Amino acid sequence: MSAQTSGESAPAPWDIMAVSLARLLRPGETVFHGVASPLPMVATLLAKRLYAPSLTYLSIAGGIDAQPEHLPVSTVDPVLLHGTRSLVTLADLFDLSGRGRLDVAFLSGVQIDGQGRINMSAIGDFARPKVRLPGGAGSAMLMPTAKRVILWRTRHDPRVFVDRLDFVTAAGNVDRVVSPLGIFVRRGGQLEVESLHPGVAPETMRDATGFPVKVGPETPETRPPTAEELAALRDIDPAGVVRSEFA
Amino acid sequence: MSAQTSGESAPAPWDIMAVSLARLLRPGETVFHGVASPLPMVATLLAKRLYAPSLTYLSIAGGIDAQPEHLPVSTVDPVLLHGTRSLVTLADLFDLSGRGRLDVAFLSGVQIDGQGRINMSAIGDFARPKVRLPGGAGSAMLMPTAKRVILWRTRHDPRVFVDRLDFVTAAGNVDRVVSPLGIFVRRGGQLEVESLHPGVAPETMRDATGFPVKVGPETPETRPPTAEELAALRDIDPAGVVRSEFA
Amino acid sequence: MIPGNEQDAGDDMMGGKVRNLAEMVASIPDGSILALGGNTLHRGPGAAVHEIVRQEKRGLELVKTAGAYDIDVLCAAGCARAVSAGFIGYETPFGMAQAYRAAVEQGKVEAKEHACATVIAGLRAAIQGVPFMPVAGLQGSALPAARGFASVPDPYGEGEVYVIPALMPDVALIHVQEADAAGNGRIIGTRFEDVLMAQAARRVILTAERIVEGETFAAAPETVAVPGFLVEAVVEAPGGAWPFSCTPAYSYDADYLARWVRVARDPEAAHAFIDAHVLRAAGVPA
Amino acid sequence: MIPGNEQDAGDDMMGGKVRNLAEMVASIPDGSILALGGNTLHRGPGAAVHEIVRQEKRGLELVKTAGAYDIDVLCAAGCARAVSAGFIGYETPFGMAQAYRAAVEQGKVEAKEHACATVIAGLRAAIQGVPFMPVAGLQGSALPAARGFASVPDPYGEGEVYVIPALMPDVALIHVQEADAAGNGRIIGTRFEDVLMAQAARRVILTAERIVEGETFAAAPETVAVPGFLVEAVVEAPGGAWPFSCTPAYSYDADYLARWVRVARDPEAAHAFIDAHVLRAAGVPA
Repeated sequence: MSAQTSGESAPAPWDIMAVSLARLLRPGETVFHGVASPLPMVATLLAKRLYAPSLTYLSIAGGIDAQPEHLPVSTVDPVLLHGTRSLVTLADLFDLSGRGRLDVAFLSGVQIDGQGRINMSAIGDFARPKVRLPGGAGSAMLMPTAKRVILWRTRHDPRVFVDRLDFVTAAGNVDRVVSPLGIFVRRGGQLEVESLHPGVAPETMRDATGFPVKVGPETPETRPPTAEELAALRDIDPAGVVRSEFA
Repeated sequence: MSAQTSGESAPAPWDIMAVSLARLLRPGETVFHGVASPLPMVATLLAKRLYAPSLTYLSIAGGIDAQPEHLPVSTVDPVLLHGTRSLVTLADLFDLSGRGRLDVAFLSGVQIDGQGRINMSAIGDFARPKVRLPGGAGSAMLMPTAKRVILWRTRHDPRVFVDRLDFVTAAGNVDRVVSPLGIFVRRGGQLEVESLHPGVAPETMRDATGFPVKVGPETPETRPPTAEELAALRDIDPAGVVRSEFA
Repeated sequence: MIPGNEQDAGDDMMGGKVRNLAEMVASIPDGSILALGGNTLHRGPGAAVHEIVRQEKRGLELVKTAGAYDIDVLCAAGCARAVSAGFIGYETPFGMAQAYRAAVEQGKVEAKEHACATVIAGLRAAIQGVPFMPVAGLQGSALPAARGFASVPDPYGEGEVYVIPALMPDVALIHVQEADAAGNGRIIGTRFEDVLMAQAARRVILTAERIVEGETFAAAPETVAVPGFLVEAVVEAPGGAWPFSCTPAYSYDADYLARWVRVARDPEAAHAFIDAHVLRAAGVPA
Repeated sequence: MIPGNEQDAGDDMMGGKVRNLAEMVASIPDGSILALGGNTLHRGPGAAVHEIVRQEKRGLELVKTAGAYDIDVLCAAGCARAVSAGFIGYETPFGMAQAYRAAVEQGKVEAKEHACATVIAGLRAAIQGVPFMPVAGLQGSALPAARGFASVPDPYGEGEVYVIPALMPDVALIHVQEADAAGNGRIIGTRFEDVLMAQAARRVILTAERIVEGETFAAAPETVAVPGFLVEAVVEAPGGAWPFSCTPAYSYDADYLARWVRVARDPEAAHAFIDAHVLRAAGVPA
């Protein structure tokens, strides 16, 4: 199942995901995203605009608090250097995390299990896989060292949210997981449904999730994006780069 | 005993030392000197001018093949960046040596023993020294990793060239030692007198050296600086910066 | 001349490192470990990669933190035996690296998966001349067991830390915006892992958008990322990152990459594509 | 506002890090581990060092690869308990660091001698968040035994390699030519170990010849050695390297250093000198 597309007035899944990710960022934090991360890019710029202007926006593109004139589809694009006053390399960013000074890393997983661990390596056997996946990029190093890891994934079905990973590429300090259906929080080492996005039924979440989840009428609803948030989002990402993740 | 100063026509000890050091450098080599190293600085520039234009001149000042407009007394001086096309840090230079790509490191010792090991740390006990010395700078790392280490010292007496070091600050790939009296070469792990500078008697060398040396009438004489070498030396170091080491 | 010193004509002192691409790629033996500069869609050594395809190199091990078309086309053309990298994939609009994926799934190429940080750690060990480099993290990951990464006890404390073996490329291929004839390479914008690769590799070959007078670098030596004395050869290659981006001159070729990704999983279609766009093409399209 | 997010006035986003020197030095507790930027006679944080003397800090451990007057005067003034460095001495014309030497010989200061490369290794371990860093060399040296540097077996081969424990300064004091109010620091010329210190230290305090508009850095970000987000405070301190050099503005003060070296070994004369030139001086002489 892909993102649900309900009535005209319901927020689009990319909007609710971008806003939900942005709201997780706090003033003063150092925040990092890597390759292929349009939603974290937009969410970080949105948070910096609305909630946390003092956060430090770091990316694999090498900029620090860059102010891109237009948003790239590739989140390594040199357009993410615009306005930067110094350059960092990926090595610098891993070092920052290694020494405990990276507050937030955005990561994703082809498979995500109930502990918030991810598989980005292989479906089937690692050495002779049925499907060779791209690899975990920085995640095996970042997940245990960043203070908070926020996972996002634009598809929510039992093949993504699995009970058992084919391979554990990375595990660690996952704080939240944001999907088109809702938000998980990790408590006691397990993912729990924190909220369901507007219009998502508890059973939709339960059926789409391969690991057991507690969800019911009592589960809170994700607060819908406000007009202010949506306006800022349109201003930051007028071309709708975030939608590229839903192709 | 300090450097001998014989008749007017004899080369000055700084000249013969600078020329002797320069002659040890070969085309294509990567050559490094650190702090407080006027003689190696001048020798490297002289070698690059006369014998080995293709050598790469590296220094703690961070320049690469710098062409200083005037020579500094401090060999970390930013004047040694003049004309450099890129910058290196000390860390880069240690790394270069660590991976076996530094051909020559110039180092010195407050004490030097018959194996070419050096003490730059302490006279007396290391923990509670009679004399606390400056410390070995990069030598403990560079001496075992640089392909060839050339030691120089402007004083040659039994307190410098000792039979037993108070402390072994560094040991390793010493190739030559140049002093005001002559040149040692290291063979089979021991320093041997390779040549005596013009006007230095074998017994002068023997008496000034705290470890046993084989030296006699058969010992070759260091070839005196040529007119061309002296002219180049004057041109490179018109103010006689090398003399500061003989103060 | 001093006895024992060979004649030094000084030809190479400030120049003489400019070579042509075919000659330099010809000097890379089959089976070499190649580090490729740039990251994903950006400032990869496109021209050098295509020349490797044309010269039908075999058995290469490719090293990169995050690769895309470079790794993919070298797998499709049968040049690679192994890939040491943290991530191989196009970014969002282009999806997975299909030729790489197929080659690994069919057992033709070994996926030596790293965390990007462990590629960096391996390069750092090579740079520093030490057998291994400790790296933070990796706890809970199955990668150390799958890849044979050891951990060692901290002699100063209680814990253990993972250590990554030195990773020394035989050759680093790096595309820069400007270089001089002495091999100094200026990178505009992010340097990615290129400086590490240039320090770690036994040999460094630069391709450059343009060869410039080295004097211009003396005014801003901070902008020179790769010092010439580490570089064996410089190749003038305008457009030499294509189909990767090279800021500020050009972006990646989205149209070309989209067409490649569509055919990359089918060997016949991929070979026809390579034949048309790489083998029968001299270099960058007009 | 989102519940759980505190109000963020954004005051410090692009500025607000400019402080005065007395306030920042006052924030450094006795007993701290201090990394001092620069090297020997060059770009040391002279103004900050003098303020430390004026505030009579005690029990500091000083970290540097190669230090000179900074270490010497802090030893003379009784501020230091230990010095972790590879070399402490003036260069040729000024000779040995007499106050440092006397303090060590009298057991007042511990000489934690390093190879310069092991200071770097210790900083690198701190930067990377690992407990130790392997280092090439040291074979045959008595330093590992004297200093307790361990060696560990290579899990991938036969040999052993020395490893240096992480060295994390509490504060790095770094003098730069230009900084902006957000803490970005531009260094002209050689960076020495300053970038490593800025990354390794828990807190970074910059002194700067001048505070400039950060916009000017956006045009040449390669020249900014210390990114602002690592920096806690910036102090405007024209002439703030004195008596060290600060290229291109001024060289080291050879006359001052020569006068200091003459009195440094004699505690009474040294104190009189410090009284005249540091305690009763506001900063840089006109």
